Amino acid sequence: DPALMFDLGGKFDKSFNEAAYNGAERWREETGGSYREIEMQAAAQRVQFARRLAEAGSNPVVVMGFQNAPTLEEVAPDYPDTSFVLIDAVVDLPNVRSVIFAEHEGSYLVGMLAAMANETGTVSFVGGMEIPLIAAFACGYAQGAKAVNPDINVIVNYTGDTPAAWNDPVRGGEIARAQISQGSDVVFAAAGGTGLGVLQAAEDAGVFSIGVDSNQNYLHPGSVLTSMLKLVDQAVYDAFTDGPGLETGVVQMNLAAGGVGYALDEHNEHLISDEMQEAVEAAKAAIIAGELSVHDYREDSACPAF
Amino acid sequence: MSKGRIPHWADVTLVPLTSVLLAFVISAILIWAIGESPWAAVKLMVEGAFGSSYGWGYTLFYATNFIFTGLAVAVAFQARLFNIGGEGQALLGGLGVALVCLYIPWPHWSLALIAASLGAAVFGAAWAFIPGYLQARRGSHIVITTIMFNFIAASLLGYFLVNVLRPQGAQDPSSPRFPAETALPKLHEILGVFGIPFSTVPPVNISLLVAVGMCFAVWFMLWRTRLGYQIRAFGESEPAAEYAGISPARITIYVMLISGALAGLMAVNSVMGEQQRLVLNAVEGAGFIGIAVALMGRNHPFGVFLAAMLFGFLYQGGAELALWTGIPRELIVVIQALVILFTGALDNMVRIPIARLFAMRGAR
Amino acid sequence: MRQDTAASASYAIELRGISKAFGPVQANKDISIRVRRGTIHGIVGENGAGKSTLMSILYGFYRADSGEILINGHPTEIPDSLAAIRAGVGMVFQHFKLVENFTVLENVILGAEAGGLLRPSLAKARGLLKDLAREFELNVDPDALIENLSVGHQQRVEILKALYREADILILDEPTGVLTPSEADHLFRILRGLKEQGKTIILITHKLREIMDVTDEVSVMRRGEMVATRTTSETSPTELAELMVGRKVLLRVEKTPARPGEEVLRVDGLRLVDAQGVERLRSIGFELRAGEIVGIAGVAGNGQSELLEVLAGLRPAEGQAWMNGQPLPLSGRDCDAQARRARRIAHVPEDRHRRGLVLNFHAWENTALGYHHDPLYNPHSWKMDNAAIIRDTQAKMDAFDVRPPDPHLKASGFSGGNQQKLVLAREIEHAPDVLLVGQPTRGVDIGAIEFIHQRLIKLRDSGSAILLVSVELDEILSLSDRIIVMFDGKIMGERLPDQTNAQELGLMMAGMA
Amino acid sequence: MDMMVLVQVLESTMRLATPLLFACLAGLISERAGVFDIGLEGKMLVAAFMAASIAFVSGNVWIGVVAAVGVSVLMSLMHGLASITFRGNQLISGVAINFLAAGITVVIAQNWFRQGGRTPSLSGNARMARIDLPFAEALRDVPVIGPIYHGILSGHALLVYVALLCVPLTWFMLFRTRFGLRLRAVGENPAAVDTAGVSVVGLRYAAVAICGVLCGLAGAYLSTGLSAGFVKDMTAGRGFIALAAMIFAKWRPWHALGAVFLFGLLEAVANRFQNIDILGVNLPVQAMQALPYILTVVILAGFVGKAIPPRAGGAAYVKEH
Ligand SMILES: Nc1ncnc2c1ncn2[C@@H]1O[C@H](COP(=O)(O)OP(=O)(O)OP(=O)(O)O)[C@@H](O)[C@H]1O
Ligand SMILES: Nc1ncnc2c1ncn2[C@@H]1O[C@H](COP(=O)(O)OP(=O)(O)OP(=O)(O)O)[C@@H](O)[C@H]1O
Ligand SMILES: [Mg+2]
Ligand SMILES: [Mg+2]
Repeated sequence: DPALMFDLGGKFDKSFNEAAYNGAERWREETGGSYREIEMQAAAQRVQFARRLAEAGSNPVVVMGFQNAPTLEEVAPDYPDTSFVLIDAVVDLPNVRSVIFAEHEGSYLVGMLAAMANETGTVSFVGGMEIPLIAAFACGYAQGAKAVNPDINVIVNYTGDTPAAWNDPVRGGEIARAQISQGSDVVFAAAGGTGLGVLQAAEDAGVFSIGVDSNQNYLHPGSVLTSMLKLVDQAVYDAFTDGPGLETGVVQMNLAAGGVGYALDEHNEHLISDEMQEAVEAAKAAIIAGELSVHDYREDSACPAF
Repeated sequence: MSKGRIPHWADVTLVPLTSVLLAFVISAILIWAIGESPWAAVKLMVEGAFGSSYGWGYTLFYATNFIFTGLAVAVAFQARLFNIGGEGQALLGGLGVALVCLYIPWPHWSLALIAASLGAAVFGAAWAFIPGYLQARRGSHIVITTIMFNFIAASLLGYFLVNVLRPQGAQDPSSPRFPAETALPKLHEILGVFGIPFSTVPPVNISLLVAVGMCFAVWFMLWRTRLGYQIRAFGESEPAAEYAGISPARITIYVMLISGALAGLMAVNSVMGEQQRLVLNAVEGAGFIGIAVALMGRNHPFGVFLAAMLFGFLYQGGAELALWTGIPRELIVVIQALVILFTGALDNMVRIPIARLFAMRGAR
Repeated sequence: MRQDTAASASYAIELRGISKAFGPVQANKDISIRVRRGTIHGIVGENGAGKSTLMSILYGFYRADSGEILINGHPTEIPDSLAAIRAGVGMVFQHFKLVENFTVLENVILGAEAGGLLRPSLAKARGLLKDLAREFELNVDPDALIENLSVGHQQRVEILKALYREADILILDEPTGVLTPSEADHLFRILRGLKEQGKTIILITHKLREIMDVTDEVSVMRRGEMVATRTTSETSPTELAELMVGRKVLLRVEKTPARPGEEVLRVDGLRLVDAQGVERLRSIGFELRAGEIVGIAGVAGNGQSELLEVLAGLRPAEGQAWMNGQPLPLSGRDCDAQARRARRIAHVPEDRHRRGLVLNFHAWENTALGYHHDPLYNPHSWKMDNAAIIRDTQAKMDAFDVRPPDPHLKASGFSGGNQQKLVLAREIEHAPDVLLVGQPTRGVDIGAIEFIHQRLIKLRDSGSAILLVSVELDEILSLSDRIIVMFDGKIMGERLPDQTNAQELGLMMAGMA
Repeated sequence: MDMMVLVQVLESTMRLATPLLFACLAGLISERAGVFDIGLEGKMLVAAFMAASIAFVSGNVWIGVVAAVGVSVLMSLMHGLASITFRGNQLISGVAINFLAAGITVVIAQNWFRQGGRTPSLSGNARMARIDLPFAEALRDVPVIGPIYHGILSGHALLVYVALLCVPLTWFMLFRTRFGLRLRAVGENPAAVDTAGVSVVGLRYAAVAICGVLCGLAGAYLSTGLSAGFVKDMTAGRGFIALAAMIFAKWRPWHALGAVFLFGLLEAVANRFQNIDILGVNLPVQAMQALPYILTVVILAGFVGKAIPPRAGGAAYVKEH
């Protein structure tokens, strides 16, 4: 059986880990198979659980989160017959598949949509914590927005520095309100459970919000402009489907691979006009074709859009 | 109210054991309520934590963290100072360890251990010094200031990890891996010297011995040295301490320095012994667990040791539980809460009937 | 049965076979006592004899393990203080049960408010209090905070509390322990007045003079038992003392004339201003010679306590001082209790519970209090040699007849007298050049008083200088070789004990001289 | 600073201060009676969960509020059982309650709603409606009064005004009623209360229960007023901040109002001004995030003297050993 090991945020973080969970559940429903899953309580359990899963014969073992790169560097060589899948970071070992996402590209697209829906000249971003991953969201978003409207003002705020930053919808809501009062009419949240407060605040204020990771359009139909999709669920689903002995190496989940994108469904189709969609699709094609390159903050810790 | 006296042995064994039992009975009901087998769960926990050297290794590893943070709270409490800042002090201790390990080349782990311990202690102590100083000189309530310093420490560490220590281009807000020379010997290597086999997997390492040593050191300091005497006298009665010529301000600052240093030392185990690099939120709430550990250990170093072992057991047993059953990790938090409640706060609920039993037996 | 009740009817209180144990301590053993209505009944006994416990049972503060309580002839259950109050019993505890940061009025009405809102209750109480105050000469400012009142006034508040609740039976536990002689006289006038109104009063005291002065009957307790009850007019202090202690007691201090030697301590222009800006000490100057006891007399609150604290290094002051000819700093870095001990100044503080002892420490740990730097206890300067301290404590306990002589007992486990002996043993046995003593026999039974007085004189005779602060004029008169009287932070004058008397000192203490 | 910004920051302050105010008054009343309570956080969390789930199920936020208060009082009584009846350690009991709340809310939420330890999002009557104060619209454009009344004061959920009302009520209860007198006395010297014939245990339980009610309101406001649903650990340390505010306020109701407004203001300012250039140097985000806490320490050290807690606080009342 395959196994899924969540990162510290826990299975139900409303974004990253939960997407993985959804992917695994989808696999189970479709195949009727069973899988093992485990949530950590402490960082010391990373190695412990990875080992235990391998020892228990789970294969493949899907491990969530960039913080687990050192975990697999340590554990994977000891279990050459087990396939490991690492989501969000790269480990160069023969039995590890590393899945990385081009969050900046997806964010670029939703940034464009934000700028096109924007009327006030200001859009904004709420991140959980100022870490490179989240900064990459912010940077891609700003690039996309500025591509549409070079004069647009992009406000970027973060919730905090403690783990509570990912689970504080109250604060998220207040930050969103502060941004809205500064003129923002599209708020993009990449902050786990905190984001729920952001989306709520946007709806209450009658402005747009943008969800993250999973498709969150359904949460506040008519207010959530779109969601920046990061198809972690797909990556997990694929890994489970590929089964033991899956192909290893680096899997780039970028726009080209359909690993990131923006959500368009019945909840927001009336919000995205045809022109908007055309513009975004054009950009998407350009990015896939390599004609347009979105800068990844993680490469040099700098963002050209600011 | 006619109360018999409980023999000492019963007070230190029967009462806590019955309390733990009660906590587990209620936990079992909860486990049953969510549709799992309580008996299997208990077996899993106990076997997982104590059934193998592997389990022992993890139990001891977690216990090591809690010994440090528990001692930190306990020492401060001896002076009636409620140091809630263990979390922040341990975070800073991690920074100290990281700086020592990353920026100074060490030929051998033993030297690195000594230097990193010093680094951790100094950084932790420095972080505790400010609240201590403010309490001593300005009367600023230590509970508030240490809470605030936890938040400030998190921000400071966030800044250091994202902007200073993180290698260029790395995705992870963490320091680079420490040089291999700073890797601490694990327990199996130490036991191996004596020919005792032990699982190579768990991260339990020589810091455990440092922690046990600290229990003795703290005990010795409190009950065998002049400083300890002054700390305890100050804690019991400030006017009496003043009468004895013990300066409240000075003792407050000394105690907070010691407390912060102990909390900081936790990083030697988690950052240097286990992670081998400094990551975000390296303390993971151990600072807060330290409060429960100290209180349950009645602020005595040996009590702290036992309470830390109990929490080590709950962590490791809980991990096994989460691994092999569908019991969510939050339920393990609930079990921890029940253990804290019954052994720490509701102990009289058990003690009074037991005392009555003894009185009845005595009367017969 | 009926006859029994009839016979009991003339008794306000009858206790039958009361027993009470605190863990292993049998505080009261099968105690029976009868108190006639409208009389003042004294209870005497050594520290720890069980007097307070017995009264607390009567007041419903503790519950007896067995026994029966009859009030006005009726068997009465007293499970809590509310029941006692309902039965007309009021009690003034040895340690007052007042809320320190409440006003007098608030303390008086607490638990006996007139309604849900405070304002009407307070207004009503204010009126009643005024009447009570007039009737019984119990003047206190109803709006003063308790913590700002002298102990004498706090006690009045306690009495007012009982009267406000219309108590018919008033228990006073060691009421004069903390009072000045004139306050005590005042209290007795009040008690006599209450008695004339038909109230019954139980008075616990260690002072046989008070028993002889005001009581009608007196009961003696020893080690948890009731050993005798006497009609006061038919007994004598000597008999009572013997009944209490179980042996003959010297009621007078025997001492030889002092042979003062060199001057050891000299202070000049001492001035102390407290945090509120009030001048507590005004240009105090005196000297102390080796081998003499100088007594400081004064009504509590006139600066004696502050003087002791300043000399002991517990608070900084202005002025100059010399110890053995060398300047003694009164403020700044080197002015703390430790520095004073280093200059061979020892201090027996007025409040043994607050300052003199760490109640939660073992006896042996308390022996090191303030002397934790003593090389005897510190073999390596930073280590403490606990074994040496325990040995030393044992020796001190034996020398001072501390009971029980167990160094491992917590300080809180000793009776008041024995706690005081612990403190004295610690300070005296270091043979200081100067001993500062505050209220050495407060709340201490006569056996222990005798012992403590003898020890102080022995210390004097061995060449130490003693500065004695006491509100007991008797004590000052019988121990001192010279007497300094303080009033309002000033020295009113100096007298020799055999050339003065209580009346003259009393006038000086009142600021009239 | 521009007037609009000021109004917005202060309006945000009103919202952020409200849960703190409830919790702070809760702790204040409990500690005034001599029962320390570091379990404010846990009680708020349980209440937040209960409010959201019952509001969702019933579709009526006020039923949720009642349920929140109920469960929070239950937790309080547990604290009372441990620390009053069984004379256990009050701090440990509080710590245990915090752990218990963190775990049990998620366990139950997951078993109930299967949405990952969250409650479903609330909408309509399951959320607290905003209330426009009378004449708010009319006064809107009046200078000074308009921005204050319309901009800052009006348009909050009912509980915001309840919280504000609780300040004078608490003050009145503590300092103007018989109950308050006894309550304060039992925190200062329980023996005085006992010998006055009043039940120490009864008073302390009453105080602890009131504390539960207020914590319940705090939690309910968090999940149904400020946000629209429960998320695990959503109290995010507010119970501890409330505790800090209580000490800051030296256990006095009006000062508590000031203290929570200060904390709320600092948070609102930090939320609003995260990117500040000082002399051309862009302060790191972390510096701005730490600023409220740093300022708290500075204010505490600089302007607030020593805080003396109720004298009998933290200890069970024991007559005999
Ligand atoms: N060599 C040492 N090793 C360990 N601890 C020591 C050593 N020397 C002193 N200490 C401790 O450090 C504290 C400060 O030393 P110092 O000798 O100044 O004590 P102190 O004068 O008693 O302090 P205080 O004036 O506060 O009472 C002492 O309480 C002592 O117990
Ligand atoms: N609350 C208590 N818990 C345990 N032991 C107590 C308690 N109160 C009194 N005792 C013990 O009971 C005995 C009688 O004490 P009690 O206070 O009645 O004596 P007393 O005659 O009033 O003494 P004193 O003259 O010092 O006031 C003593 O041994 C004392 O230590
Ligand atoms: Mg007594
Ligand atoms: Mg010194």
